[in-house]
Amino acid sequence: MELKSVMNRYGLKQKIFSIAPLFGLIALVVCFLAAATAKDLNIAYSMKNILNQSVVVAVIATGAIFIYTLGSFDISLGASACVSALVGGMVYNATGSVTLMFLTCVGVAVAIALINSVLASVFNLPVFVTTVAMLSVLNAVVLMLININGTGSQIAVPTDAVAGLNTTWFKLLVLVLFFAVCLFVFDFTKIGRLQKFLGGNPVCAKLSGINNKRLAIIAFVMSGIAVGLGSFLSITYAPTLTKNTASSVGMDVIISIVFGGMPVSGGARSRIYAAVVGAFSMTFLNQIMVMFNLNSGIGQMVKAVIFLIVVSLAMSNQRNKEILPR
Amino acid sequence: MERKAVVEIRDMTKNFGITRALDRVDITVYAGEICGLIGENGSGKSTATSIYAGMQSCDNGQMFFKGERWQPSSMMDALEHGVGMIVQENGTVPGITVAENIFLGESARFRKGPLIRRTEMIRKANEILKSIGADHIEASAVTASLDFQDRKLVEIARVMGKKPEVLVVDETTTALSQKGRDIIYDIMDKMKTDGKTVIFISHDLDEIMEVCDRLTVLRDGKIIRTFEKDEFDEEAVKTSMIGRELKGDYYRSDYDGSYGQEVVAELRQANLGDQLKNLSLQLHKGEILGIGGLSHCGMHTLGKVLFGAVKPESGEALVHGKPVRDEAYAMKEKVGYVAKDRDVESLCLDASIRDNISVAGLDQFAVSRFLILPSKEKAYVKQQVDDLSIKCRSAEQYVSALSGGNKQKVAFGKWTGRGSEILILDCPTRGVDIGVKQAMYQLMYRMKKEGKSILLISEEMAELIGMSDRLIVMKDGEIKKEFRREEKLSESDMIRYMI
Amino acid sequence: MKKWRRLTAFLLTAAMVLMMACTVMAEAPEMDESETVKIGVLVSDTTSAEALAFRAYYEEYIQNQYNVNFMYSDELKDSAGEASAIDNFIANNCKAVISLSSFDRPAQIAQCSGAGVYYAVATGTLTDEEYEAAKTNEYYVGAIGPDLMTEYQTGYDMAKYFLDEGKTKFAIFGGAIPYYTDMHIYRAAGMLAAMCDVGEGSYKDATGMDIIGKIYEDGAVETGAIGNVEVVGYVGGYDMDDAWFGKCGEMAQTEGLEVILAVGNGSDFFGAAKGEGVQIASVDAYADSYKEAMEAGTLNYLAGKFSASIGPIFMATYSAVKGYPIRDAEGNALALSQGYWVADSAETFNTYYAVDSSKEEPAYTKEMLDGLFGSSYDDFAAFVSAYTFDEIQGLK
Amino acid sequence: MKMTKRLFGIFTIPAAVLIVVLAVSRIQGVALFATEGNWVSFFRSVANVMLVTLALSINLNSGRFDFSIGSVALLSSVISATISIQYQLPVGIMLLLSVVLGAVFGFLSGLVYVIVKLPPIIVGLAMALFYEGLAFAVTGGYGVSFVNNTELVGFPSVRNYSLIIVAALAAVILIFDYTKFGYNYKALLSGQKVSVHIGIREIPNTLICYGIAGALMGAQGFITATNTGTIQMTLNFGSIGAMFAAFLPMFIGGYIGRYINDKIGCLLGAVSMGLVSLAYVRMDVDSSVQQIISALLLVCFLIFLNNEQKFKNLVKQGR
Repeated sequence: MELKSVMNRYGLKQKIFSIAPLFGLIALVVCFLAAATAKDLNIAYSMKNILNQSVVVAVIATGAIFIYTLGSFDISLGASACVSALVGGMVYNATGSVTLMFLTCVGVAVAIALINSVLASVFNLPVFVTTVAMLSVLNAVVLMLININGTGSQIAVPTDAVAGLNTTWFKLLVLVLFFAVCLFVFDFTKIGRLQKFLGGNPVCAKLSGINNKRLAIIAFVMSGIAVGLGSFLSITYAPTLTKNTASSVGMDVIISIVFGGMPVSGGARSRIYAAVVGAFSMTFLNQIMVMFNLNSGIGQMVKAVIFLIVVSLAMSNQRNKEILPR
Repeated sequence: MERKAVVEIRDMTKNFGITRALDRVDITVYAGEICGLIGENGSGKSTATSIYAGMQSCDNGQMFFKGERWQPSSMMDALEHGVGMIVQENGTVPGITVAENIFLGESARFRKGPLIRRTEMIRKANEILKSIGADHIEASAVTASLDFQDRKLVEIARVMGKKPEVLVVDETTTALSQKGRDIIYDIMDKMKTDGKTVIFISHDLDEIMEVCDRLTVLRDGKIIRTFEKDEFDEEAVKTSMIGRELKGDYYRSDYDGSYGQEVVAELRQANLGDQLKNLSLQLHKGEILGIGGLSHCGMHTLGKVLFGAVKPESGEALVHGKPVRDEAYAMKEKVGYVAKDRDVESLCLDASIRDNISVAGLDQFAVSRFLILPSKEKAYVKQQVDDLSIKCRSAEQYVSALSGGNKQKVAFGKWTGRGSEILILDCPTRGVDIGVKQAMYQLMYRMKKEGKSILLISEEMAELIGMSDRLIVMKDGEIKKEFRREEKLSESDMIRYMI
Repeated sequence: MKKWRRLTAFLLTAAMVLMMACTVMAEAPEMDESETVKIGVLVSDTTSAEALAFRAYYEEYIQNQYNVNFMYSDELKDSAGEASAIDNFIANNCKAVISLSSFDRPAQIAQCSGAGVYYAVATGTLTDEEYEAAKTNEYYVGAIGPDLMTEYQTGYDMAKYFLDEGKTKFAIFGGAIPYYTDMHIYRAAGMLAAMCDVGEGSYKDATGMDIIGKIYEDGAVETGAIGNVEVVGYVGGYDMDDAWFGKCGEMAQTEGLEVILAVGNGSDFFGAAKGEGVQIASVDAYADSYKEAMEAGTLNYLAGKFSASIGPIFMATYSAVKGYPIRDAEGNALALSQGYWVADSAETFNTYYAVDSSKEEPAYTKEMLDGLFGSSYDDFAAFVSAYTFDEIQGLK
Repeated sequence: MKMTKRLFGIFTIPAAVLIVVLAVSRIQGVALFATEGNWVSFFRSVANVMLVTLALSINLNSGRFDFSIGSVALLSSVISATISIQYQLPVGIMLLLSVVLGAVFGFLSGLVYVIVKLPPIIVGLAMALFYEGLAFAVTGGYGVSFVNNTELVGFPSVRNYSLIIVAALAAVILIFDYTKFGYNYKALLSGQKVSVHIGIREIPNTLICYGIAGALMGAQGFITATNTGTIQMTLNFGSIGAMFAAFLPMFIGGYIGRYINDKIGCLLGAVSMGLVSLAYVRMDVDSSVQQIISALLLVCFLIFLNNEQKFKNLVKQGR
């Protein structure tokens, strides 16, 4: 009898820790609201602002979860978003069609993702290092695109063309729809299930008849779609594109995913909502920093500390006491 | 004659999370004896000895060594003071040399100034290898290049180099050839005659009764009974191990040995390095085909080749007459494969029971083989959990929290659930307690009766003899002998062809 | 609909300006300092000497003199960063935004005016088209800074200075030319134009302002002879990897090189590596590191922005926030050019530096700026155009 | 192993790179080592790449991916330069300071890792943010400049860089191959669990690893700083870029390490990279072209490494 109650409690504990990042987000929201009241903030505007600042990372990170679930790591996402946006912008300027621009963004991003995954799976390369190489290729491509374009340092889509899409509702719609699709694929289809299993134990997955190459390619395609959507959203938000467009996205995605409680080793503990939770948590944290007008250096130090604390809490039930994690 | 107590464990308690691994255990071992510890998996025998040998600490209780309080801080510390242990799993580090393994963690012994003298270390290591009769191993070789048995010998050398007063041998002999076993038996004998102490852990009743002077049985973390040499009795020991009399059959009771005509799976002149040499065999419908041999005779590879997980260099693996392209194809042809290395190859430990069982069965319950409906999945998984009586809190529990036997049941559930017609079972009862073993043997038998085919690869000769319709003995990638099922078949008949 | 709105805006502005003109005539503008005004500052490169000097002037001088509170953006890398930062300012109830970031100025203006926040450009200018579109926007305060022609002239003057000394072998550091940063291209073009004039040659068959187009075509500067002077080396970009540092080192040590002309960061990248007798000229700010470089002779010529140069645009913004926008007769926003302080010796540098870095008595003091509050466009323009060191000191 | 096969394995890659680079520069009509400056910049990139490669591989070999090494270099050089300028210290002391501070910050990264017990990649990210922020805060964002400090900027020379290369290499070889720490390190590397059970203490060993990696990065930060005499600030993970350049030499080093001490492999990997860098300089290769060439080299070498057996089989069949 006693044992049973202990077991129940143990099961419960496991659950509570697994949603610690959600508590982290809630805590940040509370802190934000408290500070906002004290600092006389325009809260309504702020909410819109927070969505604006989270949505691109949230979308891309949600797609990237598929890669992370496999225990892989893609560092070229930001550069890929930049290339997609630039090509998309050029296509708009050539054709004047927003639809074509949208399709181009997604197409280019998916193509890049496919190259990454095919390279990695055909030649059995470690994914992370492949994406490091891809990162430097994409950076070069960005410089070349800007060169080809010949209009100076930027590729600008007319603001009027995309202003209609730069609205809260459109962004929410894209985020919610894409999240729903990912949630469905991740938790309710064979694809997501097998990916989680593959990430958890590739050897066993192979011996369970799972085709790791195909799943890796699907994961990359999902992330490619996300990058395409993200780059389209960033065009609508800031239609003047430069070599630095989306440059911080790559690292923001990694940080958000981890902040949202996703284990870096992937596997069965992967959660599709980690990306959204993490992206919004990071934005709320940033907003709190902004309100206190911290020196960038100190602000970044505070961010690092909070990041570590939240992630340690989230993962405190997964730790091996005996040996250090690798 | 007054016996001198060397090892004393008093009132030892150890918990792993919610599991009580040891419950107020008292053990005393004397000088000049070989004391056996026996019990089912998870009974606590390895836990108790590993605490004594400094591998982990206990929550409660006291230990004494030659009458003095004994609190080793690590295995190295324990070994330094005279207590050495040869562990069950692989206890060597692959990426370094044999000499470095022998002096693992004590390179400082060869320090001259701040630097380590490598040649001196190698010379000393070779000396030790020679002293235990393993001079075929070169101390400067990289350990990963040795086979399993030699790696075990390196481990033994590491312990024996320290000339311990107490030696703990934990299920070491199972995977060794006669030569390896002889080396260990010699060492144990020598220690005994020198008035030192040996604790021998095994699940092999015959072996343990042969070797030991005294025998202590553990069950569920408690000491059940200690048998003196003159009290040794197989049935009595077995009964105290499982706490009840085994009802019904353990293995199958018939000696019929018949099976269908139809060949469901076969290997044709398969070659793969030194693992398979022009090997052909056929598995028939309704047959339990046993394959035995030493750990590295190639039988484990054979299982993988038949499942399509490993490609032979030449020759082919066929199921229902068609070549097996890969695992997915094999599964489509209703082949299932339970791997030897359960925690790595059969299961994803960091996933739930549900995940593990349903991963191979998605094509069974997923709508259009794609869409997973939680209700359907739940029902599918529950069916397997119930059928195999897997003991768990819920199907959401992580597999890592289960006992060895229950883990293996999950691995079975993966394949039985999807109605596999051909099962390749590689060491299916390894590290599984007697109760579960019995259940599995009965399950295999039932499946045979249902017309399913089973390839039973095992290092345990008793179960091969007990279960197989046909029994093949392999050595060095070749088939050395084929036995038909008969009552008189004994382990020594097999061993002759294995070694 | 849109036209309608624009027209109304225009009419309203015009009416307001008229009214304003009337009130100005009627009574002197009054500075009501009862309420703290929050002003957001957009900075793209937060770590440059220039940006840090500007920040120090605002935070350590202006903020102590007026009831204002400056809010700084983080480092900005693209127009999305600008948009986010402005959103942050708006959410934090900033009344105005002063921008030192130039990825997408029209978008910045649109975003600010949409939220009813004043917007001003410091240390830069709008292009003609951009200005046309924004000049009557009620919330657009204006721009004060070196326009591109000033940049061109700065480069020209810099090269001319050395050419007049008889130097003939030059190397050019192109900074952000590979990324098509306009001001760097104009500065480099100015340098080359001076060489064409003095050396009596041409750069890729072009002279004068035509050189600008040539640089845009290549995204780089080509080395080679220009009449009887020669560009012996060129490096662009900020790759900061081994190969790039190798190129920098090699350029600084080119056989026969006399002068390195840098569009920015001159002594930073070349000071340590330069060969015997090589002089360095650069465009930047009056910062500590340049003081040392000047004194040590590592840097020989600096066209530098002075930190107080962003004082007038603050006052124009502050004035607008307080209800006294500074507009010309047609109601147009400010568009004023402002140049650099040029130091060619440690002595002049130190004189400039002492004033520039002072937090008690900076180049533009409160007294001087107060005079601009609610002033006329012309007075304001006259004040800004007298930007040289001597002129400013003369005002004191 | 036969001596010829060994020598072949050791020198194929650097020799091939040298030949290709020489051939290309001959075609282009430029001499690779035309001036003293070319030698200096070659030795600088060798030293730079070797230090980062060693620092990265020390932890990566043990499965610990540390993103913070770049920020350790930044922070330690910022502080050592500030102190050296303030007290007008000789350049040797500044180097020593950088190395010691690097070791301290590396050690601290490691300490956080062993305390929070999170995957190293996460800890590395957090520490990178933290150190970048700290360096920024310490200098008020201005960075450090000592262009005119002839003592400090007089450091770059073939002799000095060679001294650093030799000293660093000798130190790591000694520490990793001839000390108790080194023996335990190797044991933990390929048999973590077994080694811990035996009683090798993993935490101190890990801390020392982080400390050594930090010390190497301190030296690297020093080289970067004394090269130009300025240290530029960076935020938002700007410091991790340095690490990516170390992947290719690390893989090359690993390959060469089969035939000779792996640390010497790292040196030869760095030499190969130094040659490529110098070729970029001498032939004035555009930076986007550089990036693509480097990426292709990385991918091609990886493809070779991961499919070596297949290549060997192909060669065999070809015969």
